[in-house]
Amino acid sequence: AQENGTMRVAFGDIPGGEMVNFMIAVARAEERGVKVEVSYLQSEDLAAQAIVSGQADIGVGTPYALIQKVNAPIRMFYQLSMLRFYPVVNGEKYQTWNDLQGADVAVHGRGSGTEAIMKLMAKENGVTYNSVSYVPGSGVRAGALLQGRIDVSIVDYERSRLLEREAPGKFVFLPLPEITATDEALYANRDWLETEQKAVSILVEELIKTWREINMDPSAVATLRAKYNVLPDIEQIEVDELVPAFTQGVSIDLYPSNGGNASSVVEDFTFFTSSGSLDGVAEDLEVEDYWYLAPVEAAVKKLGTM
Amino acid sequence: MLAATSVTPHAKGEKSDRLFGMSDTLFYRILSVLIVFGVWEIAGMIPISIAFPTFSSTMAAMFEMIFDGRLIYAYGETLKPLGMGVAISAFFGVTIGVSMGLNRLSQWVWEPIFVVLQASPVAALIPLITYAYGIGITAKTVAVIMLAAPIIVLNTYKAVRNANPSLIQMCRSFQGTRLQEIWIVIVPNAAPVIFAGLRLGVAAGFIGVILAELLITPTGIGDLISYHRSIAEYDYMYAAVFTIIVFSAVMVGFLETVEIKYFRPEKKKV
Amino acid sequence: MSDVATAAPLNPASATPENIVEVRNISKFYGSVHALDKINLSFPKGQMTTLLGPSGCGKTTLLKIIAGLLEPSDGEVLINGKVVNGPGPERAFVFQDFALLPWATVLRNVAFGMELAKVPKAEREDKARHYINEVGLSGFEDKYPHELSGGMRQRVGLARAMVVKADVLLMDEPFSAVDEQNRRKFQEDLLHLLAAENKTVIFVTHSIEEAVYVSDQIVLLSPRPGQIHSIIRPEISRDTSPDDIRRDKKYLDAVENIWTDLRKYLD
Amino acid sequence: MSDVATAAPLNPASATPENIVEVRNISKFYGSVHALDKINLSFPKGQMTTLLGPSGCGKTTLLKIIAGLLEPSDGEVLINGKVVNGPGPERAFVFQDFALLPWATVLRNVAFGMELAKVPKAEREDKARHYINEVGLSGFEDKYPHELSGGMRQRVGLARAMVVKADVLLMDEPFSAVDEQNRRKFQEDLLHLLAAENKTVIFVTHSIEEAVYVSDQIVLLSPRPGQIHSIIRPEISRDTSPDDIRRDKKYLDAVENIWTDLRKYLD
Amino acid sequence: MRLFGFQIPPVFSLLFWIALWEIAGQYELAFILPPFSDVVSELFILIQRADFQDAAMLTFRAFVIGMAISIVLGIFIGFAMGSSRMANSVLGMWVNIFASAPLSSLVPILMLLFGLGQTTIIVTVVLFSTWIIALDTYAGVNHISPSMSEMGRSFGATRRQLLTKVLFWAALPEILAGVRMGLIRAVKGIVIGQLLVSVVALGRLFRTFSDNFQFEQFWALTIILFIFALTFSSAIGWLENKVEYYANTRG
Ligand SMILES: Nc1ncnc2c1ncn2[C@@H]1O[C@H](COP(=O)(O)OP(=O)(O)OP(=O)(O)O)[C@@H](O)[C@H]1O
Ligand SMILES: Nc1ncnc2c1ncn2[C@@H]1O[C@H](COP(=O)(O)OP(=O)(O)OP(=O)(O)O)[C@@H](O)[C@H]1O
Ligand SMILES: [Mg+2]
Ligand SMILES: [Mg+2]
Repeated sequence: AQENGTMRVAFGDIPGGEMVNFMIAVARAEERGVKVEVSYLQSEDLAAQAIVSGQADIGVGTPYALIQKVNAPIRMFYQLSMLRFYPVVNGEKYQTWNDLQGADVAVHGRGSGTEAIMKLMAKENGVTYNSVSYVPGSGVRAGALLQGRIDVSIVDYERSRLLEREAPGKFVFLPLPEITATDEALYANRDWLETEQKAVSILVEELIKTWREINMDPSAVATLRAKYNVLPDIEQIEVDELVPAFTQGVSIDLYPSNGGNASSVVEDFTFFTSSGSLDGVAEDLEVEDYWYLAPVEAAVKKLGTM
Repeated sequence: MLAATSVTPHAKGEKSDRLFGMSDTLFYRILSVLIVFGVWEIAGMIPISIAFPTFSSTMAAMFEMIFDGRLIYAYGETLKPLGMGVAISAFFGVTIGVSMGLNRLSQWVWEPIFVVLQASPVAALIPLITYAYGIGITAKTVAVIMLAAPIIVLNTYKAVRNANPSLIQMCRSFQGTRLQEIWIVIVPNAAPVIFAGLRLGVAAGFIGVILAELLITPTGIGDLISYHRSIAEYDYMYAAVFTIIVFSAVMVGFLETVEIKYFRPEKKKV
Repeated sequence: MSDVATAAPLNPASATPENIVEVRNISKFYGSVHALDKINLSFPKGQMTTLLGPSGCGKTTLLKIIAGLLEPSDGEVLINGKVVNGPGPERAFVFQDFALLPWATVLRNVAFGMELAKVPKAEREDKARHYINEVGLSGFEDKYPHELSGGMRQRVGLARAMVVKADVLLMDEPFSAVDEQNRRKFQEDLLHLLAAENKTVIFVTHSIEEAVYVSDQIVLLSPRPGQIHSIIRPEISRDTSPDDIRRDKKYLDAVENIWTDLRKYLD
Repeated sequence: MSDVATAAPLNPASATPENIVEVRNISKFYGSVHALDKINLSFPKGQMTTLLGPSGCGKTTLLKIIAGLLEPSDGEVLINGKVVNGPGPERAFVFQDFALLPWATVLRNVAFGMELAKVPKAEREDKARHYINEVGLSGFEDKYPHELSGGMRQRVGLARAMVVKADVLLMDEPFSAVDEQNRRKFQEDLLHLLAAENKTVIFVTHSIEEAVYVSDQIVLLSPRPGQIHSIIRPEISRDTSPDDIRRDKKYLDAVENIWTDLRKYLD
Repeated sequence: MRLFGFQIPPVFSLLFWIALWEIAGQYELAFILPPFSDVVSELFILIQRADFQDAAMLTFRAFVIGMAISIVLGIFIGFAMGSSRMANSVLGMWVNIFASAPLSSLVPILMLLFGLGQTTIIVTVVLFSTWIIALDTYAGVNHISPSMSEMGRSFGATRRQLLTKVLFWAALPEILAGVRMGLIRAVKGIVIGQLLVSVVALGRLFRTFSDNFQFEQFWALTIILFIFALTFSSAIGWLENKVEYYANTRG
């Protein structure tokens, strides 16, 4: 294949089943001549640091706060997944949001959507937590909940079902208002996005195609993984869970089909300002200060909106 | 019956010169510090990376954090598990170490396990601690103990084992009891090495607590590091890391002073 | 050579009252190393006996067995006619490497035996001061061992042994870490000091001159396994000046005889 | 006491051919410590000179200045009438602590000076074997220093110094780490060995007997800052047996005189 | 330790601990402690995994390079400190600070300066091990009796000969002790670095195993690291003993 540029992707988490869809798109982009190097760092903020310092090109996450604070010209450019999370507490200790005064809370990562949700709900219910700890991975948090190591956390849909299955009645899921916001997006240096236009547009196109394929038929994730030999080393337990997990994800619209647009960004502004992750009023924030939508707009134009 | 004159100790080394009103070694030390900080400042100004702040902004951030109380609060948080862990390791470590030095059975049971723990990267086990001790202060204390205890035990053991045999025989020749032998001769004789072990233990425990704060739950100084990293305030992050290095150097020096003050009066005059 | 009695231990079995220390049939093995072989010896009360012999012949071993610091493999040690096992208040040891507590002042070091015996502080320091003065170290009470020269340190070791009023002083090469000139001075001082105290002294040395100069009785040991080669009583009059002693024919004869005996063991 | 010449350096200025080493007006300061003060000395060719004095008087310092291992603060050293700075092949040093390479065999240690001078291996080992034999160590060529006794180690040190054929041997208390009996033997052997080689020897010791026994000329130094107190030539005939020398009146007188001089400096 | 008149070597106490572990595992006394036998069988599976082998090779290569650099650098600094008062007071200050400082806190910064590749691991190794090698080398040089170098000089040794034929060998026992400690520290440093930053797969494996409650694999990985550290340090310990044998006559 011809040379279409290089990109270095830094994840803030260890490779696992939930990355399979992304890695399929990467594999397809590689077929089209984009060289991709992936590294997995210990935490999201380390990955962000790697992007800021130029050690990697593309990061995964929602670095709104980071972009607002630092003058580094970081921009998000692709919406990977929506914020669909379920706050859960140990029923023996807590029942409602109001009980959480002084509780110890575990969320995914610093500045993550999970933290934003828990902060927002604390604000709305007038409670303050004793501490917030960062335990990456819904699976890990669910495990810790089952082990009784933590009492308050927030997990994804798949794990919320798991908790009900493993310990029926033990956990209470707290109510949440309707939230439409990005959970994870791809971001990169703006200059880099402009110079590596070709590679970026190939990646974005393949992402959209893959996402759509999976949304049509979640079991495709298994066949595609086999076809492209994606993440061959992940543990067998995760492989077994792959199709059920994606089926559940698709059922709650976890994977946007169009990769984000101006109006989804405005929804993000509303949510992240009210949670306190972003300073200021949502109306005053400019889309182009946070997102670089050109590649995704071009791709959607080419592939058609869904 | 003897006209006694005091003995002059052999003064070693070349004569020392003076530069700008201070001893030349002090002058060159300060110069080397200035060079290091200067290089840091310049590297930050180029900058070699957006995530690499200058020395001056790091210092500004540090003083800001000192004066608004954040650093002091953070150290308060960090020192809790560290202090507890070191105290526990010191107490049990010295006890086990002394018993290993005095008793063959105790030595047989403990020595290999502590040698293994000392030579291996126990830090790898820190993520497991959460499963056994949760995410609170207990887990962090355990992390400190895991890293600090082996070195304290082994140093104490070696110190007791190598206690000067002629001092022990001297004590026995004056019909000292076994207890007197241990407390008046063996332990003070071993004190410098035991203290060296404690110093190393504190340094290792410090690593333990910071790892725990970065890996288990961010509190104290580890929280300052990861928080400021997450919002890309790298000067604050560097300031936090910088204080760790300074703090540990100060602490080790402090322990040395305590040791000399209370356990080895003869060194005071040197 | 009338004064050199060859071999045959003195009063091998009878525990006559004048022999304060008796060693009966002592043997010692270190694992498979045979250090001492059936040693029988008597040490007359109030006299100075020297153990002399080539390196490694078991002098230190014998002395420590008498001190009760080592267990003999066979045989027994009698003090005042009674069998003893282990150290006792009748014996005090002066160590080759001084064995001073580096973290204690001269005063505390000298009083250390009494500290172990729980003698009240004021009393033991009083006594210690007396002997510190006797060995010529007054003014150094508050110094630490590392501030003293080798000779001065050994004086501290000597004072510490004297102050507990033991009848028997055991000294293992007490001067070997002291330089020659101080050693010579120390020998003279030691004789002077002991003259007033009526102590029994058992002394290990490598120096033939030293042995002949200070001893009433010299025990020559043969190489490993240590056995008694001969016992020599120089019978030098100690009333004359040190220099006259060193010119005394008996002194010179004894030195020459011992040297003739010992030089064949050298490597 | 006819043989004791008091003070006044021998031939202070003239570099007569028979004085192989001359020391002129040497002073040495260690920082503010004044170790040596205006030393003038001559060392006659083929003779043995001993430096004697209380501890710390600067004997080692003086010897190392002659060896070129230390810079004097003032003054100069002449070898065969020429001023030297630094070590040279005419001088070889024997060290108090032997300074053997613990990782090298006796053979390599003895040949070490030639190894540094890049003498071919076969040649230097040949020469080394000769001197190993001379000092009585044949059979020990392949042993390591730690397998030898102190006396044997110093013989290795001596052989290493002899093998480089230097005219002047400098020895700093070569016997102080050797036990008394071996030391006595070694002294006798040394005299015997040197008799055949016509070496000039400068020797530091603390032992008055040793100094008188081995030396043609004894330089007594006074305490710090080291100055020449007196120079003594015992003039003992060395043709008689060692034991006769030790009974010689000249020998005994010299020892007594020196002791009278030195004991006032002791602590 | 003797029992019924038999000498029981110290390593056997490890077997005793392992037996305790096996029992605790079999009776499921602690869920983080699976039976030792399961861990061992998992160990053999683990070492055949491709991702483990890749990570191990990468880490090992970086480790060897890093150690080589820090040995050279440490010995150089140690000799500099031992031969000049000025170097001693200036370098000594830095070496002492770095030798006792909690350097793990610097690891995230290293990643920033040296990237996400092998370089960072090499730098980590160098950073963790150089100082102790320097300190021990310095102690070794200081320990050499001055008469050793005077001996060399009196035989007309050049500076170079003095260093290569005398001083280096005389300080070798301490240098080796320093290398052994540096090595242990470097292994610890790599593991800590991996845990904090996880640039290569080793740290990733640790995370995966502990996140998925795969404690058999977790312990197997830990034991592999332990064995690695112990093997290396005892290999150097053996060398050290050989050298001690020549050197044990020194005062
Ligand atoms: N703890 C020990 N274990 C094994 N062998 C020993 C021990 N102590 C001494 N020996 C051996 O026993 C013999 C006698 O030793 P000892 O120390 O009594 O000799 P010594 O006459 O005092 O020698 P020196 O004159 O060198 O002091 C020596 O050969 C020595 O090697
Ligand atoms: N490197 C040094 N720095 C400072 N002072 C020194 C140094 N070397 C020696 N001195 C001092 O210089 C004086 C002479 O020392 P030197 O070693 O020459 O004496 P010495 O006569 O050989 O003593 P000894 O009989 O104890 O061997 C001593 O007072 C000593 O303290
Ligand atoms: Mg002995
Ligand atoms: Mg000297």
